[in-house]
Amino acid sequence: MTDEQNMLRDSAERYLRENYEFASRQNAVDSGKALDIEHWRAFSDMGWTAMTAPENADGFGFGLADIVPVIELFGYYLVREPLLESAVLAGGVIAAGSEAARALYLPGIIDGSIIATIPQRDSTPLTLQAIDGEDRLQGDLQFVPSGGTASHVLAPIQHDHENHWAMIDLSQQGASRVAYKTHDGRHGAHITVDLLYDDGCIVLSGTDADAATQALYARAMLVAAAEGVGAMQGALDSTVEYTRQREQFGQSLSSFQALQHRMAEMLIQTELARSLVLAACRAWDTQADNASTLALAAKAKVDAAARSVTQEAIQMHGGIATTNEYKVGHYFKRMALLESWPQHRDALIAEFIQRRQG
Amino acid sequence: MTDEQNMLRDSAERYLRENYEFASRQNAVDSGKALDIEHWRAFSDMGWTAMTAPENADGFGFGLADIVPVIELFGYYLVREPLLESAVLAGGVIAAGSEAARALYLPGIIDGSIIATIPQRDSTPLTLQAIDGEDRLQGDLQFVPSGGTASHVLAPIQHDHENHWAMIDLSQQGASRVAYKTHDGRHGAHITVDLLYDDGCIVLSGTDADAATQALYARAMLVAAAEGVGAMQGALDSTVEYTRQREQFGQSLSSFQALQHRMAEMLIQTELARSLVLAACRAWDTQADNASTLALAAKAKVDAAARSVTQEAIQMHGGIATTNEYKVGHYFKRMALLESWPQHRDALIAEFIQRRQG
Amino acid sequence: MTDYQIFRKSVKDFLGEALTPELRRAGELTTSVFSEFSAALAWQKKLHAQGWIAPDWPSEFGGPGWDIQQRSIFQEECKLANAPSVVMMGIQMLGPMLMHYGTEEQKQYYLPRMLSGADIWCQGYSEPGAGSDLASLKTTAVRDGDNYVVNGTKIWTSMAHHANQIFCLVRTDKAVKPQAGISFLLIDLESPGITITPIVSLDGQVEQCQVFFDAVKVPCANLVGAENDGWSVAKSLLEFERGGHNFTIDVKKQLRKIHSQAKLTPWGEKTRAADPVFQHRLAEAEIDALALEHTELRIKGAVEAGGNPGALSSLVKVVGTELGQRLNELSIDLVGPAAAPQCLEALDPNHKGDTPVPEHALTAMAEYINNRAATIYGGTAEIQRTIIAKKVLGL
Amino acid sequence: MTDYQIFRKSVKDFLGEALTPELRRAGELTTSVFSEFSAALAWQKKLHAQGWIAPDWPSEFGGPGWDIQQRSIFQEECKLANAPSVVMMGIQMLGPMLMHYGTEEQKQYYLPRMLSGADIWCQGYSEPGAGSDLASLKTTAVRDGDNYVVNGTKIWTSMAHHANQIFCLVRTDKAVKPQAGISFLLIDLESPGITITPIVSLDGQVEQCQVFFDAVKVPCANLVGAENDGWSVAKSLLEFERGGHNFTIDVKKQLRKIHSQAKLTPWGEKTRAADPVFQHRLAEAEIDALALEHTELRIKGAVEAGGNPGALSSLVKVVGTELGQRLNELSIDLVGPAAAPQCLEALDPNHKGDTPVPEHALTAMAEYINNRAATIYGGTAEIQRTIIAKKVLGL
Repeated sequence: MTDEQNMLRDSAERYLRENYEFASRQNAVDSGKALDIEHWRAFSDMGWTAMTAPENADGFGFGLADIVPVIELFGYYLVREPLLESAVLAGGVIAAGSEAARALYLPGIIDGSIIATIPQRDSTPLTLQAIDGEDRLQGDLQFVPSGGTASHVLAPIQHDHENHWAMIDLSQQGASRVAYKTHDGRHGAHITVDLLYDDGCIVLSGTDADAATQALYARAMLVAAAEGVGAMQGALDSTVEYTRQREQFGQSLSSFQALQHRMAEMLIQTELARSLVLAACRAWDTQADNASTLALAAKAKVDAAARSVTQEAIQMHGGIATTNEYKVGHYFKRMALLESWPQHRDALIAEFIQRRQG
Repeated sequence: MTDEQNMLRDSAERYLRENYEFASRQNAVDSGKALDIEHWRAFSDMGWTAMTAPENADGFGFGLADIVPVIELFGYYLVREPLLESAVLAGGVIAAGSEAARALYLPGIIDGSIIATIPQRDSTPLTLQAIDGEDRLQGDLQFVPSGGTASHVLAPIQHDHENHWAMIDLSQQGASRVAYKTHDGRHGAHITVDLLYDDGCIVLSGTDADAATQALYARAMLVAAAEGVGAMQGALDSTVEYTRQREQFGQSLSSFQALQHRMAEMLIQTELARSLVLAACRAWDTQADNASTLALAAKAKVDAAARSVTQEAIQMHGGIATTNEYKVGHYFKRMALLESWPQHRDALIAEFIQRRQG
Repeated sequence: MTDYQIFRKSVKDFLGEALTPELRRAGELTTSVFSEFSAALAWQKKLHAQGWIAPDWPSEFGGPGWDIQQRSIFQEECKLANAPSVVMMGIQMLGPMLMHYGTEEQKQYYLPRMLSGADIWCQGYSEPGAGSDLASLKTTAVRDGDNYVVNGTKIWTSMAHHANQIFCLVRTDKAVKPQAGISFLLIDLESPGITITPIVSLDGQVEQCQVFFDAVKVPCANLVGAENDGWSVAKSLLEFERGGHNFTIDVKKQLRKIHSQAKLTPWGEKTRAADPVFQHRLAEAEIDALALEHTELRIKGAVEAGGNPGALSSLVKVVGTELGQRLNELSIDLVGPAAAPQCLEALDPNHKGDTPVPEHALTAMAEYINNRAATIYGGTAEIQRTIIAKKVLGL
Repeated sequence: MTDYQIFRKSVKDFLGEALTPELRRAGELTTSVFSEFSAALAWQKKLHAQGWIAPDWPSEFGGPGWDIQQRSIFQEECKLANAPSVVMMGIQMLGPMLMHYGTEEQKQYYLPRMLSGADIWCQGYSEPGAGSDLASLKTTAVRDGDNYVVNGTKIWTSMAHHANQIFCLVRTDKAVKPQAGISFLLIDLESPGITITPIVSLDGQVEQCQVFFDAVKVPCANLVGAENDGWSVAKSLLEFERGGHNFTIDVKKQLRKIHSQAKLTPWGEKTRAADPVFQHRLAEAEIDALALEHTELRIKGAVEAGGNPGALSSLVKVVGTELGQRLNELSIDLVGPAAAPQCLEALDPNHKGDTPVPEHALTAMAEYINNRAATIYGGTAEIQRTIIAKKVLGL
């Protein structure tokens, strides 16, 4: 790792350790606010919103592999602000967009004034239609993660057999949402769009949009997978620590061999996932031939591993882990949601099968 | 259980314990003979060949559920003579056959002079064709279990869109076989038939044959499943006994909690399988509506459970279990073969899915 | 019709009439062992009026006099009709134990109140730091004239926030070895010195509490069994708890939901019911469900013949709960991203208004989360496997 | 072409020429770690002539001077070209240890003979009753002038029936604590007093033996390291054994076979390659294979950077062997009833004539059976998980 990457990682680790301990995270959740604005400001102050932005746009220009350690920390500390969605995912599409779109949106992404999210991969694109002589942009985006938190949604549009990506400002008239809390302490939303079309929102179009779609969801898989590795590590660390302290029948739980072997298996699964995620991020950064296949594989591996690792963590903690005030169950809930992001885990494997055959 | 059933079970248990200990079974295997004729005589002397034969043909008329304990013993003692194939499976079809066929074959089955086997469920039936003015019965039966041991094979025939079952004497001219040893210490064969047709061999035809086919393979599943339960019990008992004696790092292996929990899981799987097999046999005997579905379920459960139970047994024994002179690995080998009998385990589940939907 | 068919019809008829839409809705929205409390109590009163509230009790104490098969039919029909779950710690756990160990006064006072719902009981066994290891419990009861004075705390007391009574294991002698100095006490939750703190579960709902005892006076007449003999009382109860549940009924209900939901869930151009991968996974679970069902029937048969289920109860507990969790996974596999919203208010049967998410998705995820506890309470899966290893395999 | 591509081509070219059809056939029929012995020896001589028999050795001792990437390419190409496996206990295990602990005389005498195949080595660690627990071994060596006199027995000595040398752990001091009194000896198997009894494995083949020592004289010059210091010598070797294997290559070969076989296996009206259930199961294994591959690369990277794989070797051993076994299951899932025949003779590359069963079925079942040992030898999966728990998790 370069010095810059190390610095980034260390600053993230320090900030989150000191300011994002679980109890304060839960206070923020319980407050009912979608976002802790102080955290959000700190994130952009520390430059996290600029991690993957191009250097010519005042970003660090990091690849995904460079920021895997930071993403893992987001999983480990159960960060609920949609920084990765906004800066890495939506930001990545904008960075590949038109000059105008870059100028319009990248500074906001980087300074944190824009909080962008993206919809599920299989969302129905918005449509553009002439209605009563007006060009209207219309449609629904269902189950948008952090849709209740975001200021903008990066939305797909289909028009005349051509695809586009557009940034929809959710505060404008004609954009509405039904927000709801999600099990991972975030705020999702169904977003409904019915507004007068202004092409200023278009980020990119045509074959560029198609390429961006591919890249966006491959990157979404990789980001979610890296976050999952961090969550698994958190679940494992918590289990090791808890079973060390906790005594039963006069012995520490961690001295029971059956639990030792199961914790070893948790470690094995976490490390396997970590290796694959890192390799898949490198492959993506270097545009390797098998980059898309590896992204699918990495996400699928994390889905499977995280289910078992976080379930095992709860089981080995016992009763305490079934309470909302204890951290470890929240890894389980977060991973239960990430499983379906950006698409269904079983569909992911079906696509892996097709790709590695074709 | 009735007194008669208890007697049968007890006599089987005593005979096998005293005469079928593993070392002598292996001597018989190593001798290269397909069958230990002394055992075979004893089996019929003790009436085992008549267990399920109808009472009006000098049989005991037991249902499958009645003889489950005996079948389990066959699995437990790794009996390699095809008694169940001959007496219960082929015998069952003959008992449902024509008067003539019953008179011709049942006494031989019961007195042991006939050793019958049956082919895989998906075997291509023999055909009947006029060749040079002669009616010739022709075809191949591939991978017939105990085909190298049997004197007869009960074979399906298809002719003029009608199905038949026939007893083919393997010693007659025109019936030939390529026999081979199988991993479970038995002798299988590919059987080739090309002989002048004589309708004396026909056991039953038409709708009777179709019903017999259904019954034959449902019963084959149930018999194999019950044998599997016995094999799992054998693998579990061996593991418990071995880990009790064997010391490592100054403790008996059985005192390690990780192994205790895995042995508990072996027991759980064995008992689940046992309950389902017994229930499925009862359902079959009473012609319950769901009898066929339960037979599929019972076999599928045993396939899955036996794979893991016998693998775990080897793993917990360690090196000794990977030698041919030690018993426990032979349960694993037997179950590896029973998995595909009378049809592929995955096909079984596919059929279960259809049936329980239909 | 056989007698049992006639019986089943009478149960169905009763349910068809007694289960109001509101009660059914409470049943549909039940995502854990417990239904919304007011619905559960309302349903208890209806069952009590019918004489069916305590199927397992002998007639002399107010049971309906059903045989084991009838009880099973009743349970199954209630479940499939989406009747709410009644809070059963009193009737299912304490009741049979009082019949056996209780004084005449205890029986006469408590049993009828249990049936009518006048008393709602919770169970005070676990303590912080002593989950499955009851011998290490620390709550003390010290004799003071005609009273015990109780100090300490109990945790994981389900429904304590709705209950008015608690049965507790307390330490009455510290000098003897851990299991010997424990006694069994009945305590009125309205006694001075008791504080009840609800615990929010992982799914965001409250079912459990921590109960604190600060110099709580309990009449000595509330001792059940002999002083210092609470361990054997509790043990009999634990066995009852393990053997008492019919997991097959839960599992069947889950399977029924999954099948019907699979048919409604789009998958490519078809539905999930036409996806061979999902169907294979589901079929494997169904086959295990059949194995569980026939194992429960085998045990029931043995019990009817006068046997003791013994460690086979542990087997059923492990298999029943772990299979339940596998089915939870199949359920969320059907739901996908729609499982994300929490929307607690929508799980309240009294809630009016829209929710932004299909109800089956809401309940599937809540159940998936809540049901992680199933392999922990009532003796963890690890404890059960240890019991099997020790008692059945003799290790 | 990059340098590595050029290197790969040179390996391919060599294999294309040196691997006769007979040798390839021996590779194809290999169903365990070991190939038929005469083929293995013939192949060793060819590799030796080429200077490629000891890829991991430093050039000064006769290694080819390859970097880690080249060694991996060589291994992979040999495997995929179905080259026979060379008996590697000498070159892979004993050799590096002699370089480190051996005397000048030992190095000069033994190392070249190891390379040429003049000596075939086997490993004498395990004893009956002491598999993974080396500290409890009982074979003794007692000083008698310039010799040790060795008594006892070793078991699971792979290839002892073909070997002429054995390296052994023996007890030289019974008075100290178990691990302290062990020494490391090189013993000529042709010494008087040695008996070698082959052990038939579960698959019917012989790979392992029990070796009995009855007052066997071994020159003191054959001691490696200091007397009573054999434990540290052995430990370094054990680590080498665990870290030394590249499981990804095996796994890739298995996957390649499964894919090609699936296309040839009828399933309903199509082939198994079109069965979504099988494909899903296979894909899950492939994804784990990718995770294993990149974990091995991660470790290799750390080792290249001067690090010690440490307990990560245990991780790779567990995952590599258990995944191998899962792939064995997928293989037999393809074969079905055709897996029943044993036909040992058909697995001998020198066998002529028909066999009643397709070859892939024969090898699939033999491998499935043989490979159960993979999670037992070289430290059981249980030992590896314990190592991970202790050394990585600090439990």
